[in-house]
Amino acid sequence: MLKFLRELEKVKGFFQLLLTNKMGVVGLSIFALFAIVALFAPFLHTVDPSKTGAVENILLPPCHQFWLGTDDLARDIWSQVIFGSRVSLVIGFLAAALTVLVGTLIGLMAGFYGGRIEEVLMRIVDFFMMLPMLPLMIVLAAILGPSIWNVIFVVSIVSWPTTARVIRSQVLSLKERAFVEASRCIGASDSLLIFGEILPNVVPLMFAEAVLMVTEAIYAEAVLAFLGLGDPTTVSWGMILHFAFESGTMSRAPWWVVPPVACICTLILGFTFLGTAVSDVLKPGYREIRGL
Amino acid sequence: MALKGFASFAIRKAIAAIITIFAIVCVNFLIFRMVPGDPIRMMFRDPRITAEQMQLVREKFGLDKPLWEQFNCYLTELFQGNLGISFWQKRPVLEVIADRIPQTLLLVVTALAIAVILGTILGAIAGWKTGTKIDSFILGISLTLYSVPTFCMGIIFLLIFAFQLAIFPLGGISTAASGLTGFGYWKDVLWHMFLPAISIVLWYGGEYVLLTRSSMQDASGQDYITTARAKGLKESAVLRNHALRNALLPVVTITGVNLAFAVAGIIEAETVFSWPGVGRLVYDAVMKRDYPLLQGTFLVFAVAVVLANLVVDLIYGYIDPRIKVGKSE
Amino acid sequence: MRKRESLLALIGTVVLVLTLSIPVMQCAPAAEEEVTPPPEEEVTPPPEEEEIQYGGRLNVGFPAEEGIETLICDETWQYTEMGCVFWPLVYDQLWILGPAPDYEPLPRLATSWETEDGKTWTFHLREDATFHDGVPVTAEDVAFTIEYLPQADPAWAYPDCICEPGSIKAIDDYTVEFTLEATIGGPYPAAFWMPIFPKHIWEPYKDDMLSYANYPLIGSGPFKLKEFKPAEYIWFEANEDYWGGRPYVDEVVFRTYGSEDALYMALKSGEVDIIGYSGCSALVVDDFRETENIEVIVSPGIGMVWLSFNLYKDGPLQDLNVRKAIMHGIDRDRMIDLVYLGYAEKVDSFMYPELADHNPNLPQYDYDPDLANEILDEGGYIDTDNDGIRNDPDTGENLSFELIVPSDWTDEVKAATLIKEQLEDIGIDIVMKVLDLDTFYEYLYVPEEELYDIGFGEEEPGPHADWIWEFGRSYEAGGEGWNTAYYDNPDFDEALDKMLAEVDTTKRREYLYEMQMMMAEDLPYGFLVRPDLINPVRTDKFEGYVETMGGVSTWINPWTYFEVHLK
Amino acid sequence: MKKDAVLRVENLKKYFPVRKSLFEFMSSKKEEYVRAVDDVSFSVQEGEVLGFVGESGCGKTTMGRTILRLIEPTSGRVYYEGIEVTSLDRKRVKSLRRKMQMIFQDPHGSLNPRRTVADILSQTVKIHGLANGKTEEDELIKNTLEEVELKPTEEFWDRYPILLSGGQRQRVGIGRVLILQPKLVVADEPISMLDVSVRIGILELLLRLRDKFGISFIYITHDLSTARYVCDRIAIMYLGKIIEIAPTEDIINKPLHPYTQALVSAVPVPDPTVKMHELPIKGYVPLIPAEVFSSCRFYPRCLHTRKKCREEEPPLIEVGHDHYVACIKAK
Repeated sequence: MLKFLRELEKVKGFFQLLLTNKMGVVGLSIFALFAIVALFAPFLHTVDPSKTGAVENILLPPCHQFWLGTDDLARDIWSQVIFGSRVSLVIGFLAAALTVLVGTLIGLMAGFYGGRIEEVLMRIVDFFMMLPMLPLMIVLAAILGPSIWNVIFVVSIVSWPTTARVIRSQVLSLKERAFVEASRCIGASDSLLIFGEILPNVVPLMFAEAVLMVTEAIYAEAVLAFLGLGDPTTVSWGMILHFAFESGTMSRAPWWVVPPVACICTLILGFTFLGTAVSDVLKPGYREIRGL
Repeated sequence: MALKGFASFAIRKAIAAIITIFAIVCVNFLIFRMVPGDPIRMMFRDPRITAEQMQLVREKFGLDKPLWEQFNCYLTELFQGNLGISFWQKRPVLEVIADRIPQTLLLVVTALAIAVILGTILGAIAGWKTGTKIDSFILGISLTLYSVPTFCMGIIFLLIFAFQLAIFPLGGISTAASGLTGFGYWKDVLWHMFLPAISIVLWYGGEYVLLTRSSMQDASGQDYITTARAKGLKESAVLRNHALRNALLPVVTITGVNLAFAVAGIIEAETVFSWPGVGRLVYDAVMKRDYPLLQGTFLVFAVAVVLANLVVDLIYGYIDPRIKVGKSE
Repeated sequence: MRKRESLLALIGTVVLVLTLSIPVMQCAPAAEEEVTPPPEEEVTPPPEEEEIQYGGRLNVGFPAEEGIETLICDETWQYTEMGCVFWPLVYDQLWILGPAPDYEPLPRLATSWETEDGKTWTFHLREDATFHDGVPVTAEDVAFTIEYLPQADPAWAYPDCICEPGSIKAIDDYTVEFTLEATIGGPYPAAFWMPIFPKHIWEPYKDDMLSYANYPLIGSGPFKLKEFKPAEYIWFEANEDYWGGRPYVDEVVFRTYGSEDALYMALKSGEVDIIGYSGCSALVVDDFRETENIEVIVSPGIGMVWLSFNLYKDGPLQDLNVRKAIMHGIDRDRMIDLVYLGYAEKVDSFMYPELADHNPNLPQYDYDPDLANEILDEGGYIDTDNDGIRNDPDTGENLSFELIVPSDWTDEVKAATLIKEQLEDIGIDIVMKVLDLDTFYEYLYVPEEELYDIGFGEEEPGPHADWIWEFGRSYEAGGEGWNTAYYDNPDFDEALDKMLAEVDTTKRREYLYEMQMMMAEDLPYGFLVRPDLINPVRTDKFEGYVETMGGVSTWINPWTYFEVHLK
Repeated sequence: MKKDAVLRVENLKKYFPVRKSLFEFMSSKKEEYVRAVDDVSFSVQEGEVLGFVGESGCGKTTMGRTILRLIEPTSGRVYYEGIEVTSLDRKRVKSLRRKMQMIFQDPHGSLNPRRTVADILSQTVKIHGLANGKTEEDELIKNTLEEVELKPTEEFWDRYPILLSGGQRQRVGIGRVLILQPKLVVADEPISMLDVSVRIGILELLLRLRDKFGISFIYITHDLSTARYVCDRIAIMYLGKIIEIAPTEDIINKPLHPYTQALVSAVPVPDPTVKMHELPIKGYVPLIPAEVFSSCRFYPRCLHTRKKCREEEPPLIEVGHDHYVACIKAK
């Protein structure tokens, strides 16, 4: 663990390590691809994805003008998919950030203070972990109404306990480490101990958790949108699928269905690979096995 | 001493479960009081419902009382097994849910059983041969499958096998009004179950592969495996008698929990294949904003998860004495 | 046009029935003969009886969300597609709407009826009708149903069904009399669209009819329930003992499909013969046209689509000119082309254009963005902050409106997208809010809660369209409920009351013209389109599908099920 | 007593409750404790090095932490230059930290792996506001690094602990303490985890700091031989109690308690046939020492037991100049 932490000193070092892992390479490339696509969406032969087109362009199969064909309002599916990647990535990252933030905070508090605070916090965590995820998300999304912010909120509400639990157990072992006591002995306050001493040491773990949460969030957005709980005015992959499923032309217009499905799966796969790679790299002795 | 230890452990776990269930009940009650809008108005889509009629219904459902009293009432009813009346179906929620449970169990249990068997075998092979080509192949495949949302998988299957090739039915649990009975009927059900089951199997199978693989890796590094190998046992015997046996423990745990979670997790599959189970019921309840039903299904799911966890904990505690000594940190 | 003539024919029939109250249609034992429209009608006349072959199973597909889960007699019998098609097969009504184009009232359980003043009604029942359990249908059953069904659920409480308490009397076994709270004039008798329940089964549940599971389903209609699997299918078989003779098909199966795609695939493969209600999306018409053994029947729609402007809410929408500008800013031709692929027509009133009661002189709000801009400029709605959206001269706020539409109405969601796009061009911002159906109605039905600015409206007035005018009755005149625009015009209320009570057809029409004009001028509702019903039907096994407005199978058209038969 | 003591400890006790299961809780058994530190009293003079020697588990580390209020004592008092430490509130404890410090056993663990050497030292400076401005802070750190012989300082300045050797890390640990200019330092086995080759260097450093800055040390160890090397006085601890305390030479040359005698006899001598760390005593350190509360703690392992040893706990009594023993045999 220590040896690995040594490597993590610099993010660069970590990424170098990640790049020695095949899955890490694949995951990172997939992510980079989508990130570039999302960033440069307006330059990628796209039109306003919500703009309806001419009547004669309804449900066109892929052609020169419409690379992935059109939907039932003659909207360009290529553009929708490109812009949809923004929604998925934004939801993925914001939800992961929020989740990890809340989870880490709770985990830090519970792990560091112990005693009654821990007892209460961990009971809450246990309670949340007992709740069935998808139904809870569905119920909350139904109650809160459709918007991507609600999706982010819902995903975070449902996922933070896992992070809290992981972080807590890490904190439990960290706080027993001598440097924490040494720092306390010097006279460091609790907040300095938590945020100055312990937090930097759970950052890699947070990173690993965040990667996992991104997949969860992308998945959740897609499912909720597909089930009709997304925001129909936001172009997201799940929403494209939802419209395709509702239109009754899925079987006639596979070009409407396949691209969003492919994108959802690829992006989730990318993050799953990345997550597996990160946790592989996190394993103590990884470098030794690899002979690095 | 051993029994006493286990009994104490069991009681502690049971009390924790009861507290959790109670908390779920409370949250469940409160969440549905946060619902925007007037539930009574939602109950009747007709706009001509008068204020008096609404008041009557409100009284009937106890919605005119203060929150605390409503909660009290809710608890009392709950103890009597009454989860309220579905807005949409106008009959007891419990009855509505109970009608759907057998179909869901049929699908889930079948799919999960296949997933466990396939996943464990492949995972064991991958874990045993860590680092080889077979391992990379199995791992790659299962990670990929694990990344494909069930509903995406379902849609693709539906498109290919039901719509394009027309070799599987378009959805549902059986051929409508077939009049089939006995063996013929079950054959028909199996035929309908194939696609939804496969899309669940592929997803959960991936999870089991990953799980078995990693616990297999842990197990194969343990001393007893080395010892067994050193004793000159055949690889296959070591695998079967020692490594696999120990690697299966987490599989058992996760299966118990999955069984409960899967009931919820197959919402996607049931929706895509219009399988008339609890998952589809949740979807319908959402679409129809049938809050009592939604509340009921949610409670049933949550309690199922808690109970499954409890059972798994107890079995685990009984099998593995370390858990008892270790207690809850 | 043909419409006029057929309307005259209809009026003629009604007048005949009302004034003479001669049991004209009671003599023949085979009802099919009686209800057969005159031969000059477009509907294919069924061949002579000896040619018609009995047997076969008609499979009917519905989308899953329109299927019924229970047989309880609640609003699902009216508001779901399967619900409103299934019960007229199992239950007889006193009278039913005849097929197109006359939609005349045809005797069913009642052989004749009479009223002096439009309030007190007497119905004479036929004596040979029995319920599926063999018990004869009597006046007691009718009285029981009329008394208790409207109480059970507001969905059943139409003005022509609400009686004065204690006025319902079974005079003898086959005569029933009741007094309505409201006067019913016009060509149609009271107690429309009401199943007659067997009293001997329902009596214990009379105070809460929604609490009865209604299984086994016992009615007196031409079909009997054979098997019901919630969320899967309803299986009917022909009632051999039906007073009018059994229907031609042996069985009818209503089954549900999880997606539109699945439904269309089922039709293509022959798994179902017709789609139960709303037909298919215009997107797949060509596909079906090319498919062997499938005929695509395009009928004028029964549903009307409009915008409800919330006039309760303070703001620029209260300005008639803004509403006019909005209507001029919407390109309905493009909407019809893009959303409905041409399968729709423009409408300007609650009244179907082909009916004689439709006022042909209503002001038209055609697409004219220049005019719209001009109106808004004149009204002082200028874009003062240069964000592309006009501002309210009084408050300085953006001219931005929330448009609510239910997610279930896929075509209207598309139309809303288009409206948003088009109104942008005249500097009006539309915020689309897509809601689930129940929340949508919950918002729409209480304009005074100000939960929307503009709401989509879609109703099926049907040929017997008196109830639709309640959408304009002011709150002060007791119009709470349907009046989703919060329209408030005492003249309209007066005309409406007069129209309802008027027996004379010409006078009624005058009032109706007046009401339509008022609405068109005041614009509480902005009428948009009437989408066609596209019915692909399989022709390999059956023939004799009956077409009316709204297609081959709707709540006003059980005729297909009565008439369809093997080839 | 002679000079004013820098530190005075009176009847210090630290008991840890034993966790009970639900069943035991319901059967309302009496609370049980592990008596980690049980009624310890002593004092430390200015510039003195007082050694605490005992087997692991005897409570010496707990005692060290309790004195510094890293652990709250169960009862008893600790005075630092006459100020009662045990009743100070948190704020005052912080100011006390400038005067009383600790050096930790594990040089690998006691430095945060995510901080550089300068960062670690500057943290101390910042917490206590020892410097005005960056330059003064850097100056202070530079001096301190030189003081602990991490030279040239630039070479160590930006290094992470992972890139330092064990000895260098321990020097950083000492520097972190030294920068505060403390009066009393508890050194908790500061060399036990270091390579033998660098141990003496650290000990020399400690002694040099004592001489230069007049710092008093409490030197905690399980190894009597290093204690002998640095300590002025040595206290022998057994199961939470001091059983013998005397100037170093007295302990080594004329140990009175049977346990001390055993320890002394185990000090390595240049004879390869004598095994190290093998105490010539029987038995083991009891896990939960409840059974020995009313008797001499060493009783179960003692080779010279008498009946009385079982019946009462012998008090710590002075038997020679500054030489205290808790054994009835020593009278």
